[in-house]
Amino acid sequence: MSVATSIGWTRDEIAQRVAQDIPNGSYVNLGIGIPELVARHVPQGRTFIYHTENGLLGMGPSPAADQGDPELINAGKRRVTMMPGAAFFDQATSFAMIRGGHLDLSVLGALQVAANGDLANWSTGADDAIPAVGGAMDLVAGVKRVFVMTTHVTKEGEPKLVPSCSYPLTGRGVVTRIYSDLAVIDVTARGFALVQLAPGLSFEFVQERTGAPIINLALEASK
Amino acid sequence: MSVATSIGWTRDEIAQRVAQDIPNGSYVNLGIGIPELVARHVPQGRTFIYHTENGLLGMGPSPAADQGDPELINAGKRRVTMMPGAAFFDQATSFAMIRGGHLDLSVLGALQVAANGDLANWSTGADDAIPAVGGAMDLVAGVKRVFVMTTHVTKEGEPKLVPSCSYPLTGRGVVTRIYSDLAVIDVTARGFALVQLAPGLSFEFVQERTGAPIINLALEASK
Amino acid sequence: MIDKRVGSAREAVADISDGATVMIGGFGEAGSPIELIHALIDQGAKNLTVVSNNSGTGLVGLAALLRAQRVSKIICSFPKTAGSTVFPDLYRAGKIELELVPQGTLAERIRAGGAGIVGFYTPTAVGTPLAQGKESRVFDGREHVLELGIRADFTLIKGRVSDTHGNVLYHRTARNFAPMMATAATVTIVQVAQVVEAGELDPEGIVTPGIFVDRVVHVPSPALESALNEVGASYP
Amino acid sequence: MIDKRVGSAREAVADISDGATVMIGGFGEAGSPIELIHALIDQGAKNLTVVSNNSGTGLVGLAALLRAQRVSKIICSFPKTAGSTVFPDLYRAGKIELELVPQGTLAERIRAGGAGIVGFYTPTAVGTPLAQGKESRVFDGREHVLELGIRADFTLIKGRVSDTHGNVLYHRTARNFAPMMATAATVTIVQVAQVVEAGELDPEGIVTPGIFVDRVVHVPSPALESALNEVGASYP
Repeated sequence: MSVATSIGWTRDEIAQRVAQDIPNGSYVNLGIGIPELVARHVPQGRTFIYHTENGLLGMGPSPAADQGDPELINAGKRRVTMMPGAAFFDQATSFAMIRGGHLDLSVLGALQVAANGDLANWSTGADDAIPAVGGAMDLVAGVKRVFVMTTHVTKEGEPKLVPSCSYPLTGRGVVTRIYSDLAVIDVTARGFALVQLAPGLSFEFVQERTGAPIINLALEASK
Repeated sequence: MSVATSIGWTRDEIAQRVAQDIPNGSYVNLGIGIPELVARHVPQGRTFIYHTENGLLGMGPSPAADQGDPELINAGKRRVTMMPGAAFFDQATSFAMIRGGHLDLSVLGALQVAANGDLANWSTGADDAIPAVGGAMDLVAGVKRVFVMTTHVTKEGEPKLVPSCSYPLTGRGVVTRIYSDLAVIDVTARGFALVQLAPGLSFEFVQERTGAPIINLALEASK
Repeated sequence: MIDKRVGSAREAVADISDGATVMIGGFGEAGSPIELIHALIDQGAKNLTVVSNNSGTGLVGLAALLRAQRVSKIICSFPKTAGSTVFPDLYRAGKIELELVPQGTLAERIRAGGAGIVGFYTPTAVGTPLAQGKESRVFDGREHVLELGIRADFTLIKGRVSDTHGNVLYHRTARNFAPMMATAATVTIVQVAQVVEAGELDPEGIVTPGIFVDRVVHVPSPALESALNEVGASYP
Repeated sequence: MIDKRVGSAREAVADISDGATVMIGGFGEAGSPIELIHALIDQGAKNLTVVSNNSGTGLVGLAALLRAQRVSKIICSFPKTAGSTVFPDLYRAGKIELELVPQGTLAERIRAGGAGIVGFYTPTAVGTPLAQGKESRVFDGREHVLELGIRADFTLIKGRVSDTHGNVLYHRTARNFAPMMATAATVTIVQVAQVVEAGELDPEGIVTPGIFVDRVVHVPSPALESALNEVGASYP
């Protein structure tokens, strides 16, 4: 069993940081995987309503192991529960919510994010890969604010924040903000811009692990 | 009080004749006015399910005078009832039924029907008329069989079955069959074709009151 | 804790500004949100574009809004219902613009606006005056017309019951345009005869999910156009 | 008297011919009409085009239909669910064609097919490989892709309860694609755990009105993919 490195934020700390940026009463779609952790860290006094694109608004936490209903599931096909005020609907209605701009926020994982906000998160384009996209392209095209939660670099140490994506795109210019284990970074008209560093990390440390320049607004302001 | 002429079919007889041509189990939309009479003449042993485009499938007959619910109405904004197995739905769903070809039959009134099946039934194009179309254009574009119920001529004695419509169209080439007080006439690739004469009327009598040639298939067959 | 209730119809419509596009539910009187419309008349916004299937009857509700000359344009399928005199008079006097749209195309354009579908092709209206000036295109040998989605600044609709999250149920054929209008506006305001707590409605039977609703106004005994017209009412 | 019940799943799928396009409901196992799919395997039709969001898991249901090599093409958004091995093997071996469609576009294309909308413009997939070869067009300064409606010869779906007119209710997230698939096929077949007489369901709460349903099959205790896979079942 590997031990997590002590550098930067843990997954749960990233999730907590994301949750801090979500206003009370928001309608939120959490992507499969790491983004699901956000639901565990709702700040005191706030209520978020979770949408799962397979047809439920008002999704609640997972049921106890070996409990739950195999036909009450989330987009990751895992059993979930429902909250008071929940509603079930069909796929056309669910994606009308997404495509029509009714969701406040989508939190997604990433393979690569480009400095212009392009996102690649569904395929590495490998020859033997089975192509599968699900609702990712609809989410990034329809939801106004798209947050990405990701490790800052790949397991091989390659930057995931890049000048331009080499993997097939999920959407063009769609990412609003990136929450990694090392930093919170906005996508701006001028490219990546630092919002916050993880505790103990320097700007240079993060820049070295990023494939494109990061604007340091604090530094610029002090000049 | 005027007395109806004894020539040809009465309105109720036309409605009865239309009903004879509707198969058991059909989903039917009846236009406002004369077509509504069809509902009174369902042949023994058949069930028709009536659709009203304002959002009800399984519409039943009118309630007793001063009874009924002002928010349970038909497309003519008159109070109706509902039958066992009825369903309410919104306008997008209602017109998905129409446009998607799910209704078996639409019975509509007419101002003019052309020999090529063009229908004009929403406007005389008069300068001072208030334009209003409702669902007529959707019905003729979406429902596969469109029956027209009409007097054969106008109050002024002008033919309503014409070589081509002078009034603004509701749809192009959409009418399947015409039921008038004088005859039942199909719209075919070769133009109007006689199906049946009202009792006591001659082919020539009907042809004289029709603005375009009527093919007399029985006559052709006997040649 | 989410609670979309606002205290009154007046409060709910307070920020509708001059020149706004406003969708108003109803097919005839069924589903017409009369109390919200009257609040809008009181509020005074003018130069409105209204999207509604009809144009109102008598001197109340939608007809009263038109009569107050607050509406410069109406997008509509059937503006001449029996008992409708206000619209015809304004139209003949050249005081209101009319965009006439087939009923099903109107419903689908509103749905498209709410669903992020910018445009669609339909066979409805091909070869008629209502297709004039519209782009057309042949698919599978049949001509279709390009129709564009409609969006609005505000939607005013009437429901039967809502919970505090804005999940709405309707009453019979009063449902008509409300579910799609709820999706197509920046701000959707619904008046309902009953408000319940979140969790009291069956999640399987919700017609309009709360995500589409911004403000819920409790109007316990909504008026009906026909009842008001019977007693010769006019508003204000 | 209208009664859309047929005696068995076998009877319901008897006229599905080789080369047919078949829509199959379900998001993962939720809503998958396993008994109808198994009847289709028994029936033997081949060279099918299947429209379904996933590709099945294990060796039962949709995966079993694929494994029997009855499907030449699948139109799908996510064919690699955990536990899915049949499709990946066939795909890598070049034995099945895949048309990959974003999930929301798939849902909307099916809805369009059922609603008589031949095509529509969506921003989804612009700039991605899934928009390649598709016509695009700028509306309001934003690029959109033209997507076409999908229709099928048959639809196989699962509901919770139906009346004899074919009015259907679903169970929770098993609803997913079923309501729109019901509208988009020449023949729609629904398996339900319960059948009731017309008039027993609330007309306000019908999810799929009976006009969209042709055949109702009573399957009192439908199997679930996960339960069958747990015991290592395979079909036939």
